[in-house]
Amino acid sequence: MAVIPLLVAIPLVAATGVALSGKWLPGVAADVAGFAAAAASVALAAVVLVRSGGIVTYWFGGWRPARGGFPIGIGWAVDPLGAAFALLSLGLVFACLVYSWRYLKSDRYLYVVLMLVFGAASAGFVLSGDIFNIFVFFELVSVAAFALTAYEAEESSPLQGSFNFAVAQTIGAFLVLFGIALLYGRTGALNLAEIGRRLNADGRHDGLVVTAFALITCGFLAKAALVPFHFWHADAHAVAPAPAAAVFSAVMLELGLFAVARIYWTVFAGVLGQFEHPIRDVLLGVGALTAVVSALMSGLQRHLKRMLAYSTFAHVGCFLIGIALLHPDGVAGAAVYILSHGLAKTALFLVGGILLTARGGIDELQMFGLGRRLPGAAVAWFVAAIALASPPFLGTFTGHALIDDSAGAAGYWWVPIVLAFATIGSTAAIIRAGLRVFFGIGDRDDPLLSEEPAESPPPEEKPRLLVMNTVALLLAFAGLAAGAWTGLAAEAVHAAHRFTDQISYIHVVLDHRPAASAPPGEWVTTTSSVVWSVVTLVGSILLGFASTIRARLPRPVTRALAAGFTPLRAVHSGHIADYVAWLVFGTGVIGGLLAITIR
Amino acid sequence: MLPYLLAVWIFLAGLYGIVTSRDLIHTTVCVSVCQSSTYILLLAIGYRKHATAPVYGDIPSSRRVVDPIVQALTLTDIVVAVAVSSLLIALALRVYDSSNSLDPSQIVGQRG
Amino acid sequence: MTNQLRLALFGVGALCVGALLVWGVLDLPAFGHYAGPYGEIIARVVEPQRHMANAVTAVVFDYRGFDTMGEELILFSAASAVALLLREIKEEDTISVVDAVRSDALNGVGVLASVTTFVLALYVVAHGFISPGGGFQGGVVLATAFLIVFLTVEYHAYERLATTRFAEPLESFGAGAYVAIGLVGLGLGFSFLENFLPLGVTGRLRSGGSAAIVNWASALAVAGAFVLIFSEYLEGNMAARYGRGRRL
Amino acid sequence: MVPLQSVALLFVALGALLVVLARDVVRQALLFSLYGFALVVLFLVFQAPDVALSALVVSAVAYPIVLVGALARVAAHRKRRG
Repeated sequence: MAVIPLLVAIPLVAATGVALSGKWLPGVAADVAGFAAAAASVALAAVVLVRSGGIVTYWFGGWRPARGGFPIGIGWAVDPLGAAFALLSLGLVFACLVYSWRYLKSDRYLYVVLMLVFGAASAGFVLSGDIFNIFVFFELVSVAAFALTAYEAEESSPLQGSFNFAVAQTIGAFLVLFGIALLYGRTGALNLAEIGRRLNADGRHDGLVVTAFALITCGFLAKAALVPFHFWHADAHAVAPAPAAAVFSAVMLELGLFAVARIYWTVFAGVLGQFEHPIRDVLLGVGALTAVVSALMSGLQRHLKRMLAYSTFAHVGCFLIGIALLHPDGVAGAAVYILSHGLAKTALFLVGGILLTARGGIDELQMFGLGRRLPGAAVAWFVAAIALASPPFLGTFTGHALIDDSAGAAGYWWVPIVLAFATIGSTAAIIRAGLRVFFGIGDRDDPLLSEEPAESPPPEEKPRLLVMNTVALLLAFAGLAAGAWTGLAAEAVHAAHRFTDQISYIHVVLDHRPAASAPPGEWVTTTSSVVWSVVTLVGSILLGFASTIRARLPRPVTRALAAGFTPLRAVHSGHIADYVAWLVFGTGVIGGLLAITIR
Repeated sequence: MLPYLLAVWIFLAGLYGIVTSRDLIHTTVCVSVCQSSTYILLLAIGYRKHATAPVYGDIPSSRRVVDPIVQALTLTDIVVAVAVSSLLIALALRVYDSSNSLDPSQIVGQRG
Repeated sequence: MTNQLRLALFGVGALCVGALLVWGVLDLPAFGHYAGPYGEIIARVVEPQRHMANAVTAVVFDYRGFDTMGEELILFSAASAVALLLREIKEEDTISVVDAVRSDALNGVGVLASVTTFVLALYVVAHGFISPGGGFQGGVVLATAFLIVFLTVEYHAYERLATTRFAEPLESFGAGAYVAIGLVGLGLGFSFLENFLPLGVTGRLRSGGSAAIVNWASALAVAGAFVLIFSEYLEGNMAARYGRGRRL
Repeated sequence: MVPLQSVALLFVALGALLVVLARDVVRQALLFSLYGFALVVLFLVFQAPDVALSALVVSAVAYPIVLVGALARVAAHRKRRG
């Protein structure tokens, strides 16, 4: 398919074109060019998704290897899950560009440039079938993200947040690159399929393979905000402009998980296949820890974007649980979960941006009741919150149900509990903040919320609230509706079978054989998943209401709670050296566990 | 084996520098040191004894050369490193700009 | 976290990471005995297939030219971001800058050195497919040519030559041209970034096919990006030293 | 391993240590430049002239300008504030 490279080429050409002419053209021209390019790439991504039924390869520079030959160029292998992810990220970039029509003022054409680069790079990242190409595209995503976090930042804390983010992400990239170098030393190849084939033929699962796996996994988990790699992501989300934070939450973190899954199933699944159990246990542990810690942390934030960031991390932990089950159903669950979460979470961040623009604040307690006259924003906020609460047959329900069922089949009875805890904790925080801000319900003070430095609103001439509200509302309802689309789950299961079939992937990419037919996806709702979804929905709403009046708890109780949370708060110090120490520590622990269990 | 171990050594030394750093510009330089370990690792992997550089000037193309791929990867890596470093230092300068300090422990940052 | 606690945390982690890394690298082929196929194949086919004498540049701009496109865009994004971050200084802040030394001899040497560097840069770019060099190395040297004007001639001359007004379009053009060349190939019925020009004779300057144009595009992108980065740092510096600026 | 390689390795190993241990940022920038040149030599003995040329232009031009520019800026600001 000749249109595949256009997915990245069009936004990139548009980005450089806008940068080239941005100084002279009026700001509207940059916006229009941005919309047009983003819309074109969204349309192309949709075409690619529809036509990527099996796996479609594309060889850059015309270096298509002969059947069974060595790939000497860079190849992409487009499968339905990758294409769907590209569509999601380009679509959200488009939505955010529409939303930010006149949202930011200074040098705004550069904002359009960076968003386009971000979208193109994330699309390239998920479609690529070459491990070094994946690395390059992730660096491109990261550099665009570093620049976006510092956009219009004035106070010191935002700038420090973006500095911490950039340093930590860069070190994560070194881990990945180290792993790539090791794999290259063993196999002498960079194409994922070729590396996988050579590792399978070699059969050794020695220190090199385990270390490469550990480094690549930890490097990408560090980019996906898993505990203890989440600190700098919280800072980055809090300081970035709302639309940028939205795409970080909805796309960028998930890219890290996508890479873990993609590389595991194309490179390591064969050679490390006999160690599925220990790998599953380690990754499930990381996911569960992240889900629980982040859900707790989201209950302690008063800065709305920071609270939403922790809510995202809680869900990211759940996505990792889905992937870590190392079963197509779990992967499918994570995929549909990522879709509905991405839409809903983007809507929430965009509402945060609306509050900042229209009411000049982003602090839950300072904004108490100030959102009363913003009905559109309020509806978008609560609809998105409900979508994240996994209500029956709506929102993140299908994702939850698929992961729960898959975990149940594998004997992990505790997974539904962790998912419910993460969902209730993080959604309750969103509902609590919404009740306070939009309805003035609850108390004006809260003993458990942390101190936050204030953020100044972006310089704004005429807020385009109508456009902003419309985008947020559409995304929120789309997030809710994604769960109601019953055919989606079956499609996702089908696609996930293809995604996790290493042998078929290698045959398609290297031997130009058609993809082996994956079993038709099917999925039936079980009673237990409906029960769990009622639990999470009711629990989220009740806890959300209850948290607005935490100040009325007896003083000894609040004091004890606050004291209990002090160490958890203290580790989130905002100090880059601490973050890097945690990064090294986490890598050491996860890598050590993998090394000990895989022998 | 020594060059590989050198890469590990430099990687850890760079990390140590970052963790003990008291100045954001110092931190950035340590990040660059850390990154240089990946150049060394890549080039050391592709090195072959009694081989020459993969540039065929006047020499017949049948002779033994070192791996050109790792060199191309290292080139990309170096460009990425320079780009990221200048961005990091610009960020550090802006932090200084707004808080009059480059010491991360003196800057009141994000907490909790 | 206290310093001791942080160091302890790091120490434990670094011990594990270090052990892991050592465990991994010890299983690499012994130093000097690498036998992987990728580089070997490229070294064998590069001359017949691409008519290029430098296998590394052939990989950078042809076989793996798509990676290099991503790399140019990384540089482009980073340079734009540096400009965005450091562009807080208002124009008037640099008007009051006066050169400490004014000497015709120095100016003359400066112009000479600058022109020499400029020629050297073009040489490094052009010979990328024959000898070590190419778009990136030449591009940085090209940016240096402007820098020499600054160091030896006059700040305002440098500013006229190389302000961001001129550097930013240059880097955007270079990075955009890289992608556009890929699109041209696509439009002509080839793959993205596939060669669509005659390859020429190995060892001649005109060898390399469309990868040679890509090479020049990346030289422009790199030169533009570095002039932009350098001037943002230097302008800010001048303003901080001599200007009446309100901020750094 | 040829002697030249061992010497270059030794210099790089020591250089990296000195750079990260240097507490004064100006001294560190100087050491970092020297470290860059040690790397250039190492790349040359690894038969990587293209990489060596890149590392040369980067450590001789790009890093010094950016680093010195940044340090001078901070120093000028500190001086002005007294």
